Parts: sequence; C-alpha cells; structure tokens
Amino acid sequence: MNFDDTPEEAAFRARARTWIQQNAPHELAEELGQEGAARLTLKSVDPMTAARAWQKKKSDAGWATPHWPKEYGGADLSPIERVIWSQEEGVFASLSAPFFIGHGMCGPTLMAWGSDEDKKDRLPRLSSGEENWCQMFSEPAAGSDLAAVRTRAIRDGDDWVVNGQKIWTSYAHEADWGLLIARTDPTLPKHRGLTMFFLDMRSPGVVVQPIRQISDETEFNEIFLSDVRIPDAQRLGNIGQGWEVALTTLMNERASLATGAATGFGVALKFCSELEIALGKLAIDDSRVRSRLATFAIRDSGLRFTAFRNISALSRGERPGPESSISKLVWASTMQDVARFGMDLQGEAGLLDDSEQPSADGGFHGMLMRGAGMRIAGGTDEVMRNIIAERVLGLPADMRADKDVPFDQVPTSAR
Amino acid sequence: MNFDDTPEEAAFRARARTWIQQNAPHELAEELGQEGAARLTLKSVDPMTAARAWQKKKSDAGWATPHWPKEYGGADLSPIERVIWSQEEGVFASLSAPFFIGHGMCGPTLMAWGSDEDKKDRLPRLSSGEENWCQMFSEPAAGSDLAAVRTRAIRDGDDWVVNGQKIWTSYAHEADWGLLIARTDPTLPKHRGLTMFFLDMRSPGVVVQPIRQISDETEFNEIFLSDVRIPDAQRLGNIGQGWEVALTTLMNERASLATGAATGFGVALKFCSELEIALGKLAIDDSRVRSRLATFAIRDSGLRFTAFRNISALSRGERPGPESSISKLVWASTMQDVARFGMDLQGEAGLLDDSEQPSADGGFHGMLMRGAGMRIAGGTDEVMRNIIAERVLGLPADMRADKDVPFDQVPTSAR
Amino acid sequence: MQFQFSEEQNELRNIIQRFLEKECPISATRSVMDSAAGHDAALWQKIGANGFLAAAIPEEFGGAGSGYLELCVVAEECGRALAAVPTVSTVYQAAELLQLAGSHAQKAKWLPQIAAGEAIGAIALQEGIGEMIPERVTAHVRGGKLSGGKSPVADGLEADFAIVMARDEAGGHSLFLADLRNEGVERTFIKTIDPSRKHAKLHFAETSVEPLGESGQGWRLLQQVRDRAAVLTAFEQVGGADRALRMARDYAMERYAFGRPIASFQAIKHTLADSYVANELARSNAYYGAWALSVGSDKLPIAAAGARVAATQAFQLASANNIQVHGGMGFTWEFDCHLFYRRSNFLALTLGGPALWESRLIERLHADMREGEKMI
Amino acid sequence: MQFQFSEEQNELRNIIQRFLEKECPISATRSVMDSAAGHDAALWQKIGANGFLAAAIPEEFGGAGSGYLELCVVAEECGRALAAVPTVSTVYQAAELLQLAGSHAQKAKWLPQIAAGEAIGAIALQEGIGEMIPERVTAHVRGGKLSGGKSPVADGLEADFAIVMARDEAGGHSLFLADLRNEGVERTFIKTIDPSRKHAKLHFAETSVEPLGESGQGWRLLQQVRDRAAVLTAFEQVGGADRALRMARDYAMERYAFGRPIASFQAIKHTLADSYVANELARSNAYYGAWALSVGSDKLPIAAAGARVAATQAFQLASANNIQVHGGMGFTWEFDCHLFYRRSNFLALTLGGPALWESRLIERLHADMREGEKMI
Repeated sequence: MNFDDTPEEAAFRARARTWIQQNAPHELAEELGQEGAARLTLKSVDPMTAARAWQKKKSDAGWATPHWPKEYGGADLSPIERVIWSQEEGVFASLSAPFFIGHGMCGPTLMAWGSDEDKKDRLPRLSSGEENWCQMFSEPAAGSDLAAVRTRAIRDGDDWVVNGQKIWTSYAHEADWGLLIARTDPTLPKHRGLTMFFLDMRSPGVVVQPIRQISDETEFNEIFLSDVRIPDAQRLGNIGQGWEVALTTLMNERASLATGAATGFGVALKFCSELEIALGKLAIDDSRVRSRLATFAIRDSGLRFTAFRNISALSRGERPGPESSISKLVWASTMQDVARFGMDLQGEAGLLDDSEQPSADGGFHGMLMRGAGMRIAGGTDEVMRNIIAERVLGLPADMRADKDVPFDQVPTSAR
Repeated sequence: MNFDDTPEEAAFRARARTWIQQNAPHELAEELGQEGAARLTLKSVDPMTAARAWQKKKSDAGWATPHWPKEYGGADLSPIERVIWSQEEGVFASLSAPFFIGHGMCGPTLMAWGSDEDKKDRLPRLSSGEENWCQMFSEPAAGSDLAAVRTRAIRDGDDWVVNGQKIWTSYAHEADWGLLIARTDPTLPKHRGLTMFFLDMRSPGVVVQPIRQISDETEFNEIFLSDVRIPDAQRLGNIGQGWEVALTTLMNERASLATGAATGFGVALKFCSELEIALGKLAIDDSRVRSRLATFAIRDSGLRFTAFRNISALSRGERPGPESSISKLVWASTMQDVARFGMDLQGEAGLLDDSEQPSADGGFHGMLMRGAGMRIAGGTDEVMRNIIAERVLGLPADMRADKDVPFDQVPTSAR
Repeated sequence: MQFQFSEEQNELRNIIQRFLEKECPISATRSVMDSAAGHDAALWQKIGANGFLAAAIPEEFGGAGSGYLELCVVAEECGRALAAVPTVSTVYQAAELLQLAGSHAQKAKWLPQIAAGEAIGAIALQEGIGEMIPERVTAHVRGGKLSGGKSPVADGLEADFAIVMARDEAGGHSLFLADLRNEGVERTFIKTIDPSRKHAKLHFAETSVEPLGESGQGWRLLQQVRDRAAVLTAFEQVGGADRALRMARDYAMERYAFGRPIASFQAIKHTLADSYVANELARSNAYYGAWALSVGSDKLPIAAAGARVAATQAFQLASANNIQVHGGMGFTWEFDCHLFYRRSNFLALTLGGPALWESRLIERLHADMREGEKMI
Repeated sequence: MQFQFSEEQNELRNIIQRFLEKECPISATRSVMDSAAGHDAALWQKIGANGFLAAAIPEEFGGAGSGYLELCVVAEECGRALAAVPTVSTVYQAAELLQLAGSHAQKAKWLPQIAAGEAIGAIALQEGIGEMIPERVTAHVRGGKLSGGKSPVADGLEADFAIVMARDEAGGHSLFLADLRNEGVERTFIKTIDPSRKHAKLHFAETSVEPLGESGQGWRLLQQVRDRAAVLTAFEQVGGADRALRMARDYAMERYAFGRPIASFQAIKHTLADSYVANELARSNAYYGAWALSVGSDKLPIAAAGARVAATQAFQLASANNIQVHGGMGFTWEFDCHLFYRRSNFLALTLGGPALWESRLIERLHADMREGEKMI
C-alpha cells in the first residue's frame, strides 16, 4: 500500500499543478474554501462571472470537461488523471458548480443520443461555459419514484406541446438549455410511455421559480411548463424510449470521489479543542465529548479512505464499485449528528445564530439544516439503503404495486 | 394524578396482601427475586413441585387464574384487581411461569371453542395446576409468518393423523395437553386451510426435544409429530376455522402490564456507582457514563410509567391501548445496549465470565445473550414495529405475495 | 392509581385545543418568524385573557389556583400548536421564582400581570457560550444598581421585567428583579435557531434593581425553579413531538410512490414506529414529572430531569423524522416541517442542553439510590 | 496511489482462504468450545507450518520477512474463519515485543518457534477489573523472581512463555519474559464470553524471569505494540464482520416468509445495508492502519485507534444483525450466529474496550491537530 503516484501520474500532476498555479484566480481561494452549499455563493465577485471566466480559461488551455473527448472540447483524461486533476484544482473546482449538471449529466446524454449536428453545435459551448444546461427530471409527485413523471408532451405537427411541473432543478435560471423527460403515452406502464427532449430554456411558457430551503439557501428551482413547444428534432432517442435515455443521464451522475465530504467532524474537533466546558477544562478532555467525536472521526476518515480505495481501483484501471453509494448516506446523517452535538456543547448559547464569539460558534446551525436536507437530496437515506441492498448486496427489489400497470391506472394520492 | 388506590381497590389489596403474607412460600422469595429467564429455574427445590404447590394453594383459596370465571376454577377478578393481585403476588408470580401459556392462552381458547364436557373436565384441573397445557403453533418455517403452518393433519375415520414439526413450545415436557394448529387443506389460501386441535401430549408419535439457546438456557422445545392420532372430538372449531381459533389464543396473550420489565438499567446504575474507572474516580462520575446511563434510565422509567398509565386506564374501566406493544421492543434492545456498555466499563476483564469479583461483574454477559434473544422471541423487533405502525398508527399492511394464493403454490425456500 | 389526566383536565385540553386551532394556526407562528417580533403578542394576550396562564398562580394574585396539572395541559397544547409565546421564561420560571422567593409587593405587582398575559418576565442568567456555572457570573449589584451583560436572554427583547443572576455586595450569587423600563438597560436582538422565538442580549449600566429572595440563595432558587420549568417544558416538547409524528403519518398516508402510499413501505412504517416509541416514553416520563410537580414530591429533581431528557430526545427525533418522511418537500421553507425541527432544537437547549440534564439525571438517581429510596 | 492490497497479497489471501476452508470449518471452532482447550492446537500448528504466522518476522529469526501487509491478510482471513488461535497474544503482541525490545538471545529462542506455530506467548498485563493503568500494577520482580497475580491473561492457559508487566527493583514499570515451564507458576482456567477463546489467571510465586527491554520502559513498549496489535486485530474484526454480513445475507435470500424471501422486506434490506456501511468504513480505516504499520508511519497511533474503533463497531453490529436476521434460529445454540456474536464482543474488549480506544483516538487526533500536521 502506498499513496504515491506512478511516474506517469506524477508527471501529469506536475503539469496540472503548474498550470493551475499560473492561471487560477488565487484571490478567490479563501472564499472558495468556505463554500458549503452545492450552489456557488461568492460575495466578493459575481459568482457566474467568476465561474464562466475560470471555465473559459480551462477550455482555452484544454483542461475543461476532463472526462469528455477532445472533439467536443474535453480533455479526454483517463479516470485516474481526472482524480489527480480534481485534487490539484482543489478549491477552484467549486467554481465549476454551475456546470456540474451540464458537464456531468446533460453533455454525456447528448453525446450518446443527440444528432451529429446537435453535438457539434452544443457540446463545445457547454464545455467552455459559453452555454449551460440543466436537467428536468423530478416532479412534485415523482421524487424517489423518479419514473412517475406526469409532465405531458403531446405531438402537434412537427412540435411537441408540453405542460407540467418540474422540481429540484439546479441552476435552471442560469441555463440556456435543459434536458426534459415527459410522458407521451399515459396508457403504457410507467417506464414505457416516456420520451426525452431538450429545450431552449427561454422558450415561451417556461417559468423558473427558486425554492427556498430550510437552510434559507436556494440551490434548486421549480419549473412550470405551460404549452411549451419543443421541435421534434429536439427529441433524444425514440418516442417511448425516454427512460432508457434517462438512465444514461443518471449513470453519468459523477461517482463521488471527493476526498473531502464534509461530515463536520473537522470543525467539531477544532471547536472542542478550544471550548472550555468548565473552568479550565476543555471540551476535548471530556470523556463524553471524546466518545461522541470518535464515532464522527471514524465515519469521516472512513469516507476519505473509501474514496482512496476507489481512486486506487481507478489507478489500477478498474471500475470503482458501487461502494461509493455509502458516502452521502454517511456524511449527511453524520453532519446532522455533529450539529446537534456541537450546539449542545454550548449550553443555552447553542441556540444563538449569532453568538458572543461568532468565529467560534462552529457553524453548527447551518450543518443542522443542511444535514437534514442532504439526507433527502439526491436520494433519500431510504433510497440509498435500498440501492446498497439491491445493487451491492444483491437483495431483491421491493414488491411493486405499479408493475405492468398502465400509468394512468396506477393508484395515486390524487384519486 | 396520584398513585393511590380507590377505597375498593385498597380493601382488595389488603385482602390479597394478607392472604399472600400468610400463605406464600417466603423461604423461596430471595431465589425467586433473581429469576431472569422465562423458565422457572429454582435450585433449592424442584421448580415444578414448588410451582404446583403454590398453584394448588391459590386454587384452594380461590385466588387461582384471576381472569377466569369461577365455574372453571378462576377468581373472576376485574382487570384492575388482577393488576393489584399481581403486584401483591410479587416475586411469587414467577412460580406460575410453567402455567403462563396454559392459563393465559390455552384455557381461554378452550373456553371459547371447547365442548361443555371438555371445559368441565379440563379447565378446573388446569386452573389448579393439576394438569398443564402447552401451545404448538410456530414451526421452523412458520415464525413471523405464523399462518404458514405445514404440519399436516389428514382425516382417517374418527381420527386425524398428524405429521410435522413444531417449535418454540415452552414447557412442552411438563404439559399434559397441547393446543395444535395443523393444515388440513393445502389447496386453500394460507389462512383458510387450517384446523385447531388439542391432544394428549403423551400420545404415541409425540417427541419433545429441548432447544439450547445462545444464553445456554433451554426455555423452549421442538416437537416432532409422527403419525400422531387425534380423535376428531378433540377438534376446536370447524374444519378450516383454525386461524380464527388461533386468533382467540393470540389475543389472549396477556398484555404486558409488568411494572418491572428488566432493561438492566438498575444493575448498571449500581455497578457504575461502585466501579472505579480510574484511581479514586467512580464510573458514575464520568460524563460519558452518565450520558449513556441517562438514556437507559429514561427508557427504563418510561416503560414503568407507561405501565402505570395502562393500569390507570384499567382502574378507570378503560381498555389499555396497544401502547403496551412498545415494552418488549424497548427493553430487549436496551438490555443488549446495557450489556455492551457494562462489559466495556470493565476493560479487558469485561470479557470474563467469572471475574475477579464475581458479585460485582454485573451479569452483563447474560444480558448480552438474553437481550439478543428477546429481540426475537415473542415477535421480532421488526414485527413489533410493524404492529405499532399498523395497529397503533393505522398505517397500511405490507404488500402481500401470498394473498389469495393456494398454500401449496406459495413460493417457499424449499422449491 | 390515576396516573393520567382527569376528565376535567382533558376537558380543559379540549377547550385549549379549540382555542389554539382558531387563534394559533401555523401561519401565526410564521408571521412572527417573518417579523421583527420576538413573540406573538396578540396570541399571548388572548391566552392570558382566557386564563390559561393563571393555572398555577394563586387566586390571591390574580391566578386561577387550579394547579400544575392544568398548567401541564396548557404547556402540551402550546407545544402542539407551536405557539410563539414566552411561556418558558414568564410562566414556567419568572412566575415560579416570584412565588418561591418574591416579597408580597413583588408578587402583588407582577403575578396578576403574568396571569393576565399582560407582562413578560425574562430570566437573565447566561453570560455567553458554555454551560452556566457560578464562576462565570460577572454581573454584579452595588448599592441597588446592576451592571453587566447577559446573553442570551430568552424573551429579553420584549420583556417587562427580568430576574437577573448577579453577584451581590457580599459576593454571593443572588437574584435581582429588574424593571426593564428603568434606566440603563440596553437590549440587542439576537437570532436563534427558531426565528419565531428571538432572544436578546441585555446590557445593564447602573440599572436600579431590587433583590428577589435571600442573598446568596440565587443558585439554589434558580435550580429549584428550573426543575419545575423542565417538567413544563417537557410537556411543550411532548406536544410538539406528537404533532410532528401526526404530520409525518398523515403525509405518508397521502403521498404515493410506486403506486402505493409511502406509509406502506417498511422503511417509513418503522421510522414512524420509532418516533411513536420515543414519544410514548417521553409522555410517560413527563407524567411522572407532572405528578411530582403537582404534589410537591421530593422526587421532583429526578422526575424533572427524566422528563426533560426523554422529551428532548423524542421531539428531536420526531421532528427530524418528519422532515425525512416528507422527502424533498420536507426541506422546503414552504412546508412546515422545519418549524418543528427548529423548535425542537430550540427547546432542547433552553434551560441547558441534553448533556447537562443527562448528567443531572444520573447524579440525582445516584444520590437517591444511596439513600435507598423508592421511586414513589 | 495503491490504497489496497496488491495482486500478490490477494493471491496469498486466496491461498489462506482455501487452507482455512479446509482446516478450519466452524465445527473446528465448536470443538474448542466444547472442550477444555483454550485454542485449536492442531490448526495452530498447521497455520504455523504453512508459514502464515511468519510474515512479519525477519528471516534471520525463522520468519518470512514479507511484511505487515501480508500479516493483515492473514489476520482478516483468521477472523473470517473464526479460527480459535492465539494470534492476538502470540503474533500481534509477543512477537512484536520481542522484535521491538528483545535481546538477540530472546529473539533467537522464541521468534522461530512463534513463526513455526510451535510456541504460544501470552501478555500478562491486567490485574482484575478496570482499564489497566500504571497505578494498578502490583506484580513485582525482586532478584530476578516475579511474584504476583495477573488476570485475565489471554491464552495464558497453554502459553509457553509470558511477557509480564511488573514493577522492577527500581520501582519502574518494566516488562519481563517468563518461561511458563519455570517453577512457581500456577494457572487457573477462566471462561470468557467466547468459549472458543479461554483465558487464564496466572499466579507467580518467585518465578524466575528475565527482563525484556530497558527498565522503566514497559509501559511505552507495550503501548507501541498495542497499536500494532490494534491494526491487526481490526483486520480479524473486519474479516468476521464481513462473514457475519454474508451469513445474514445468504439466510435472508433463502428464508421465505409471506411467500417471499425475507431479503425482500425493507426492514431486512436496510438492516443489512447498515451492516455493509459499517463494514466498509471499518475496512477503509483498517487499510489506513495497515499502511501506517507497513511503512512505520508516525501516524500509526492515530491510524491504529481509528481502525480499532471502526472495526469494533462494525463487527458488533454485523454479528448482532446476523442474529436478528436469522430470527428464532439465530438464538439457538445450534446455529452459528452466536459464535460470531461472542467473538465480536470478545475482540471488542481484547486490548481494552471501545471507551478506551475512542478516548485515545481523539487524544491523538487532537495532538496531531495542534502540530498542524496532515493525515498522510
């Protein structure tokens, strides 16, 4: 076992490091280091301007969209090179948050299912950050049950007319294009009556509305679609093949190889090493504190080292297993636990948002809210456990009430 | 709120107390106070002899089977009187452990479904302890799925011939009679092809074999039935009505109103108040210890006070709710947690069965094993949560794969 | 044995429930959240006018003199309604301190106002981060004038008076009653995890105060009253936990996925069953607290700590599970789940957090065990 | 980065697995349980003869000198097989102490025997209940003679030698090597939670011993070696946890209730998923320990404590869940579930329990943070 690069990896790392050293917006480094939410929230500069600038710079130098082929503006890196690149990009990777969905999911879907013309026209602009994409799959009544899409697309000449509502769409307000799954035949069973499209987000009838989260952040949007016309040429795949196309998109949801999933443990450790819980007694010296922290510690390090195991597999040319599905399940609930623990340490003052010592309050309130949200976003704890049970452990799927039932006859709350 | 008896209750309590004072085998009190397992395990005297003697004494004085009508030897007490009786009987109630199933479940079933003659012949002897009964419902492949009975009864003239295997039968080796559910028609759906019988446990073909548990105790038995003949006159209810009869039995499973469900907290508190975990530092003064103990404490007191709430409902003439279903779920898992906690406190010595200070080792090993077993016996944690979800919270039943399917076509592991 | 509320008390509960359903929909609490107000002043006045705050205040001082059990019922229903009112500070603590240690004049002045919902009393103990211990008290009184800072002070923003822990001239820890309309009081708004319950930082500069209770007895008095407040707050938590569970249940029955109500999935069923178990344990422990409070039992310190620990666990669990069962909707600001989640974490720290009460509970049970006493 | 075992190491794993499948079925462990033996002597000799114990012992002393990573592989497979062998005492501790502090003669005498599976070495530290601290050591050596009691001593029943913590003539805490065939040694059998791994109480009455390492360094040496042992034991735990999860999974797939495999119920699926998550976290933490051990990193103290805490949690959970998933069968003596449950709770306390290692982990992470160092 070792943490060393192979000579090829070391050479690549040196090249990446040099370029980043010379080109990254270092003046933003500190602020970027404090980014917590999925949405870029810089204050010193306009976030989108900074994001586009960094993307353009990377694109010009051939570093953009590391996993894409060169013909579409990508860097065509090997899996392990991508990991090294992302390690070296470090905090600056946050600047790519607005393009996360576009580059990670929409682009690859277009590559797999789009026409040559669409690919040539759209992908390089998406890679360089000139254009951005969003993804419209989830609906208010299609969350964990993602295929229960009710947004309706009806053929009208060369167009489709779309009505419905989508939700949980990141960066919809900054997107030029969007992937959209809609139901084109409600008389077929759930997965079979769906079709995939892409549309101009400025089309008439598209209304984007931000969602205020319990953390008081707005990372997501609702999208209302009223008689939106989409040319049939913007259909991806055949009519009724939408679920198959969607699976391409979802499989490209970048496996979490981040080595720094934020459980909050590091913050808590530091906090406890400074907080006096009794006169002359630091929290860190208390046995209850140590016991709680220890469990947070091994979850935190466990996730980091699990990521290292995955990177090693990549380095050896293997595909990392579905083991990465444990990551979000662990860190989201750990963050929630850490938050309650950190607040409790402060006694009654723990309920203050703006404490006497603001620098020392640990930011636990934010964790409390974000942890609760992250236990749901991107797949609830329950869905993640099902995924582990079924895909990793090979256990049977849940019994299905909607199997082979025409979608318009599947029981719903509306009836 | 008060813990006081009404005048009627107080008078009844005085009467019960006086009689017990004058008649109970006080010389066994200390030993009975240490009983942990469901099976009576006295060492100073033969347990069955002591049990029968106490039962006979109660029967002669009219205190036996408090919930039975007088005509069958019962005391015909009101629900609250039964609670008072059991509080006053105290440790001596353990002496009735061998009759628990017979009095609590078999007797009431016979009362509801037996012929006048059977009732007159059998019930008074069961009440007085002259005879005992056991209950044969569970099978190796019918545990949580209790109706998946495979033991087969085939009609042969005036008899039924029974083959199969039963399991988890308490006191089968001490029983004169047994309730038996068997499948008489495997082509009907699961619940419909069952019939209930009672049989002489000394019938040819009945073999009782004790089951060794992980706690190294043997509270239960397996029973092998080979060509056992049961007269049709010993059928309870109609052919095919067995599940309905079984529900009578199960509904009579005495609601747990015990005020002393043993979570192990009391033992742990005492243990921590005596154990030095560092020089001059008692465990009880350690913050980690206190935090863990506090959660055990509120579970322990919570169960005790929940029982008081149920008793109050009885006292007011109300039926206690299904709330009592939380009891076993809480105390079994708490006991397992307490055990691991108590062992850990002792450092490496915690793994010793026979420690340097045997009186002070807390008996945590026994709790570790018994806790694991009790999370399963009498309904697994999972079954108990389902019961709470469905019967208390009114949530829907699980989806059923075996609904309306002929029993012999229900998928099983054997196929 | 009557280890439950009486029929009369349950009738009172029905009355309060009907009142709060009308006067305190969630939208009322949301209005407080979105405003600069620290509490729902209109609701507070109405609750007072209806006599709901007067249960444990003697008739002599404008109260109903009915007793603590009635006040427990009020607390549970306020918790269920998520009412944004200063019960914990004013009714469970200030009124109790006045009764326990106040002079006749002090009682006569403030208790009738509290009973009528016309005055708010804050408790000013904490001086910043960390569990409050005697050594951390720096506020002091010289010649009847109080100086020093106190933060956080629940309901300090709009309180009429405060009961302040300070060092007196003899160096003892004593309580003082400060009319906050006196000179030298500066109040600063502070946000909390629950925006419907804002706090304040109070700064006293030579503010005129009067002693409350004997010199040097401040700590003892406060602790006695905090035990009472712990029981009453536990009922608020139990009420909130019960409502959060019901919300989750109702949503799970109504929300469909994969062609069936999500309430039919074991993952959801068992999550709700776990909430139910925690809630029942909390309720039963709270009842023991109510009994101890109502009869003035010397078991109150144990009962209060047990009620507090169990209720905090239950409400935190039920409110987190409520968000989880609601899925994506649960983490929108628009849905009400987070209000219960915020309130649960707010109440968990009011009166000191779980670690403090856990430690107290065991300390007290241990002392009791050494005395070889029985639970009742 | 190669944060995983190499192909050669995995090949070794296959060899050991095949060996143990043949030589160490569960019935072998059950035989030890049912006998008076403290371990499986036949298996131990065969493991030794195959060179599996020799990985981390230098060739000079009869070892293979291949390294700690190979030993981690051996440990994981022994854990998976539930082998009743004295690895923790003899290989992870005694051999390591000899290497760390033994004289050439001591090494030359004992290491080759350990490598070959021909000698068992016990560590005699504990003197009764409670975490072992220097103040609790009463065993002492005068004029080369050891007197005092030690209990529990893992594998003390059949050990050939023991390394004993005792006070030397200067009053320092030192280690001594006692040939247990010397006079004055009395051994008493003690049952443990895992009947396949019995312990002993050793009583020394003027037993001849020789010093191991420098005077006064006993505590430091032992702690160093316990960190190494913690990593290796974590691999035994990870192996056991993995097997317990597989057992539960296989049973759940094969057992039907309500017309479907119980593995299709979410309650079971999620229970197994939780075990899987804990096992993965434990495995990853154990790998970090293996790396630190193999390169002699100064991060070993942190890595060892992390590996230990995670592995203990995982094995305890997986083995308890295994019983639970097996239902009624799971709590019969006949089924093997309880063997894993017993072993998990046995290994949890070997080398000191969870509370001790949790505290150490945070103490060490804190020290590291103050030094501002990075993880690797």
